[in-house]
Amino acid sequence: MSPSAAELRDVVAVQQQFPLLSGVSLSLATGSLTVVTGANGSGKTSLLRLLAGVLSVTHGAATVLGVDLVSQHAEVRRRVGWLGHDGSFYQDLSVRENLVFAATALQRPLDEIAPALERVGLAHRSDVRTKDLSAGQRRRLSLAWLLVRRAELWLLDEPYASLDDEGRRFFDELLDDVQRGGGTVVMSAHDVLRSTSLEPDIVVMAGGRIVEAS
Amino acid sequence: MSPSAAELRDVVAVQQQFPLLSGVSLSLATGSLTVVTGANGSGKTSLLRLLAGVLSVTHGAATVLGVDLVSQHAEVRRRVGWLGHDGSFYQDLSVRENLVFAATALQRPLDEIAPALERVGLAHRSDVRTKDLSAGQRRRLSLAWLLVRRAELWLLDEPYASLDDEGRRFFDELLDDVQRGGGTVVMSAHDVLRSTSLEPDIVVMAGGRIVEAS
Amino acid sequence: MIRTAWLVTRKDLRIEMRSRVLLWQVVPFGALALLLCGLALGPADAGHSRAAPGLFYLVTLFVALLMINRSQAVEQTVGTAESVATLGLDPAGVFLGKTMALTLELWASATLLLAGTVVVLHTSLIGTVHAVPSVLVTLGAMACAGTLYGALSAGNEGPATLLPILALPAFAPLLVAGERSFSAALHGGALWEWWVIDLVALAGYVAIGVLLYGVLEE
Amino acid sequence: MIRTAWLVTRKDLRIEMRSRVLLWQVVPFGALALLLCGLALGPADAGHSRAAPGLFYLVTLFVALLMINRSQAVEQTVGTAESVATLGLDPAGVFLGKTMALTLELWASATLLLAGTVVVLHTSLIGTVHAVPSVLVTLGAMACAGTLYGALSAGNEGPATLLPILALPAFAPLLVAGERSFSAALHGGALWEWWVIDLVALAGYVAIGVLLYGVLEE
Amino acid sequence: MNKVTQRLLGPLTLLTLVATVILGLWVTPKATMHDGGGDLVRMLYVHPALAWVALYVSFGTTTIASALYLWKRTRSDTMDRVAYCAMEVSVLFIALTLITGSIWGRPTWGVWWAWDARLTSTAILLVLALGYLALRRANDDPQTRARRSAVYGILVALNVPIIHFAVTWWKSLHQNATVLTVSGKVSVHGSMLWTLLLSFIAFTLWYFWLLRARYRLEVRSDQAMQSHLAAAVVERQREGA
Ligand code: HEM
Ligand SMILES: Nc1ncnc2c1ncn2[C@@H]1O[C@H](COP(=O)(O)OP(=O)(O)OP(=O)(O)O)[C@@H](O)[C@H]1O
Ligand SMILES: Nc1ncnc2c1ncn2[C@@H]1O[C@H](COP(=O)(O)OP(=O)(O)OP(=O)(O)O)[C@@H](O)[C@H]1O
Ligand SMILES: [Mg+2]
Ligand SMILES: [Mg+2]
Repeated sequence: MSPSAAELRDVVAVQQQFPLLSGVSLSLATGSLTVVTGANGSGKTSLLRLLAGVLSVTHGAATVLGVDLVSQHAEVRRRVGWLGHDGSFYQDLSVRENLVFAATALQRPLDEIAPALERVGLAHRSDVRTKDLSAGQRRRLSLAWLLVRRAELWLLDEPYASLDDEGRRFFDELLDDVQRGGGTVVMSAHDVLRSTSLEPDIVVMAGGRIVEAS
Repeated sequence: MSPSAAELRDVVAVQQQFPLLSGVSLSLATGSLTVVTGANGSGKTSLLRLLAGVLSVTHGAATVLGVDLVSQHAEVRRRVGWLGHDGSFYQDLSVRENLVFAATALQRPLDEIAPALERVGLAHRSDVRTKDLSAGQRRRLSLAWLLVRRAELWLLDEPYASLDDEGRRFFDELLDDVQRGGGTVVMSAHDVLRSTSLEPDIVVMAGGRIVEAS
Repeated sequence: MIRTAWLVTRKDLRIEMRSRVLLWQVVPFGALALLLCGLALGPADAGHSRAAPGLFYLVTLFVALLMINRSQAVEQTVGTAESVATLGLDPAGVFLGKTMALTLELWASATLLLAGTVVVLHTSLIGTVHAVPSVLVTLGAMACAGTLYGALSAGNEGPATLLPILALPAFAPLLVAGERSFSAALHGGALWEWWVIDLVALAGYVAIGVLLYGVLEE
Repeated sequence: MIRTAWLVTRKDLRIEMRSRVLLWQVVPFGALALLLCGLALGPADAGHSRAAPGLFYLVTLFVALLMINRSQAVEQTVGTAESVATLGLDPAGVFLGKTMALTLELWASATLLLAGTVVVLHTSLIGTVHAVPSVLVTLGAMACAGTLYGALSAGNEGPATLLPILALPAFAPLLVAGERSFSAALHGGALWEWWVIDLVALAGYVAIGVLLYGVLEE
Repeated sequence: MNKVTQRLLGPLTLLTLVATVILGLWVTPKATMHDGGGDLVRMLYVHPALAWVALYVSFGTTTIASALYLWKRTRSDTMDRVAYCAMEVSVLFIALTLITGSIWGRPTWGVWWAWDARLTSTAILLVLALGYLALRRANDDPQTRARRSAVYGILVALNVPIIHFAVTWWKSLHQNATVLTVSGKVSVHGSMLWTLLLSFIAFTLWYFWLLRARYRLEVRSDQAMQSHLAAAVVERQREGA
């Protein structure tokens, strides 16, 4: 078996005295594709935030990409790619400015930005401020960023939401690419995957825990 | 034919010198169900905002519920129900406080709030601040509000997004109810409707215009 | 109208209560401002109490700007603006309600600051008490003006940008009158004349707000 | 570290440029503050220039609080915090970058305000010019402290709430030292001693920030 | 305004301005009423007239046009444009008032600026006027912009008397009504009085001339905007294809 991309044992994560996660144990193989589903409010977003090192572990043990999540979130954060529910980066900067900022921060080549924008269909909006984009376009900006970024572990929160058919098709392609490149993906979704060529592991959450895993 | 719920003729709506809508003509019968689809950024949200009287008409003629949209948005706003992409009402107030505020504003009976929260499955979160809700729960709050509100014209922007299966089923029920009560509904969506009992009119947008209507 | 006003006032006060800006922001800020002023003027007492009214209104002005900003900001969060707009609230009521909430918040902070001036700047207690009615009216007028200018500046760039340049020149005469009548209460002089200016301004702003606030909400 | 710092500085300045808060907020606010103070102190000139340093720093304090608030607020919008966190920026660089941007903004507003005091409060031009180095250092130290405390107070309630109560006690000594050395520049006295305090504070804050900012970002 | 008067506006303005300059510089005597005055007294033919236009004529235009815009029956783009153009011209005149006043004040009072009632109120008015322009720039939806600036135009009008009283009750350095005293007795030299009157007429005419020119420019830029918009609409429609 490939080395583990993430390993959680009885993780509890509390925020404002409310346990967002109430004891999650999970093991993800490198190169795997995991889809997290579950009812609204069951803790999918919280789990992804935890894996990204943005929500801190209150109890339990957690390792992501071989790094201890409890003591070294900074290291973890640097190595994961994140696509959230809401827009990303700075609302007041334009699409391109945001990507340039992010790419410079991670020392990614800037000349990958233009092709990425082209691929996600945002080339004609590259000078519009992020806050003026439509919901789906904001999503697409995040996808463009993921293209430029090439993370080891991808955490995607409801990536299909607000995307139109073409966008979803494009996302499926992207997923295929990532899988072939050996990247690990964890995504939350309410629908089953569209792409038929991929065989995801399904994890079902309820009440802040995993109730079913295949 | 029933009197028209909305009548747009060559409507152009400009914001920050960008034409969000570039000439929309549309006629909606009272009691109809219309689904607006189209690529990301094609103007679906903008059309709904226009119908709600929140985006102003730059050129063209528009009547909603028999009221002139150009000169009397205030009147229109009072009579439509709105469910937006993002959360609704005040982030710092709790679920119940928000509903009480809205219901009092429109002089709706307060004792409908508890059953509505029960129906959308938010009863156990009624004292949580709106900003702490999960994405789907925020959606459900809007649905609860629509239940309490009972508007003449409902404008729903991607109502299915972020809802889990149960939520979607519930939404379909709601739609059925509204239709039977003679309410008019305009909603945007990227998927086709789930409910098979309803027969929506489909409107396809592209480039800020309607390119196909059935 | 009154019903809406009351509803809006309660809502704004409740939101304010949650964030407790008043307590954490106004009190320490006022304290530091008083301290700085004490320093700038040196240890003599006479100067202190002469500068007190100006200083009091300077700090109040800052607090007022913050509060007006917040009062508009809660309406401008993503999603909030649209959903509240479709409630069709009576604009005159919204104006009165927001003004009322702002007034109450300003009064609360003024009470604290006045106490501070008495303790730290040695203004006479009796004089300060005499100044109270004029302070209340001045702050009421500021709240009215603030709500109006806040609504004017709401929108694309957020209120933070436009509000000061719109509101400050309008606040200036109110503050001048307030400062003069506070001074008069402390050191003698024409107390009423100045007071009347603020009263007239208050009436004027209320009238304009009730009549025209609806025009602003598009 | 330097690379990150530079990146963050440019980003912050660009966002600030877009919203032009500096121009619309600082200029009118400074003008009104000067006006109020001019009033509070009456038409005598002597008093004016004596109060000028305190007033200058009081207004600067307002402006600084507003800017620190904004500087943190842009990081806290929904979605922004997570996506930026996963860039794994070097915390020391972020600290330096945000501080640098704040410092530049404060310097810009200080220039305007100093010009205002010379014109309006009749402080001596030469004295004011002598005070410039000390003003620059003091504002640099304030920016450092502000960035640190801004990050401390970021979180659930937004920086607006907690910031002042955290930052003000730290600002107080800086402001006192700044005010004293400005006074000394204007009216003679121990110019260097106070100046050195601010220099030491600046060095201390930079060191703490570079070492500990990472701890703050969870 | 009919065509003929419109045509005459330009020449008349020039004529009266030139006459004012000639009378003011060569015909009228040097200082008689101001101690340190000398030739400085010639400011009398510039500064008061500028101030009059700035405070009453142009602000008044904006306020009336704003009120007419807000009243549903007279609402029109023209009113909005007039209000805007008048305010822009106001800024010019207020600035000129401040500048000429300061130039006059330096030798007369020994300072460029003092905390005086009228000076302060003039400065506040300038900021109010700038606020109006800032408000216009911040809103780009024409209807919202028109509505908001009309409301602001009314608020400005409310502020003028408040400022006036707030500052007149306050001790003042500035020249009080010197030209016409309460008793109606004319207190300046004959030729000076006529020149002064002429200057008022000249600057008022100049104001209307500027307003008209600015209005025309605005109409033209609105047209440019419309065609720009039409192009943008076509562009947007093409996105769908
Ligand atoms: C920055 C400095 C000054 C400003 C802002 C200023 C402003 C004004 C204003 C606003 C008015 C019109 C008042 C009205 O019609 O109600 C005015 C009138 C006048 N000003 Fe000034 N002024 C300044 C300096 C001076 C100086 C230095 C002098 C001469 C010593 C002067 C002499 C006059 C005179 C004679 C009038 C006509 C007064 C009348 O007819 O009532 N001004 N000024
Ligand atoms: N302060 C709080 N008090 C009570 N409950 C809270 C608090 N903060 C968060 N919660 C709850 O924690 C849960 C967070 O869930 P999370 O956002 O991870 O759900 P999710 O699985 O992503 O749901 P969705 O499908 O709706 O996006 C929600 O049920 C929310 O109501
Ligand atoms: N200032 C601007 N400059 C250029 N384009 C703009 C500007 N503001 C908005 N837009 C564009 O206007 C369109 C708005 O579309 P709208 O939000 O109505 O789309 P939508 O159909 O709801 O899309 P989605 O499916 O993504 O929600 C977007 O294409 C957006 O990029
Ligand atoms: Mg979620
Ligand atoms: Mg949309």
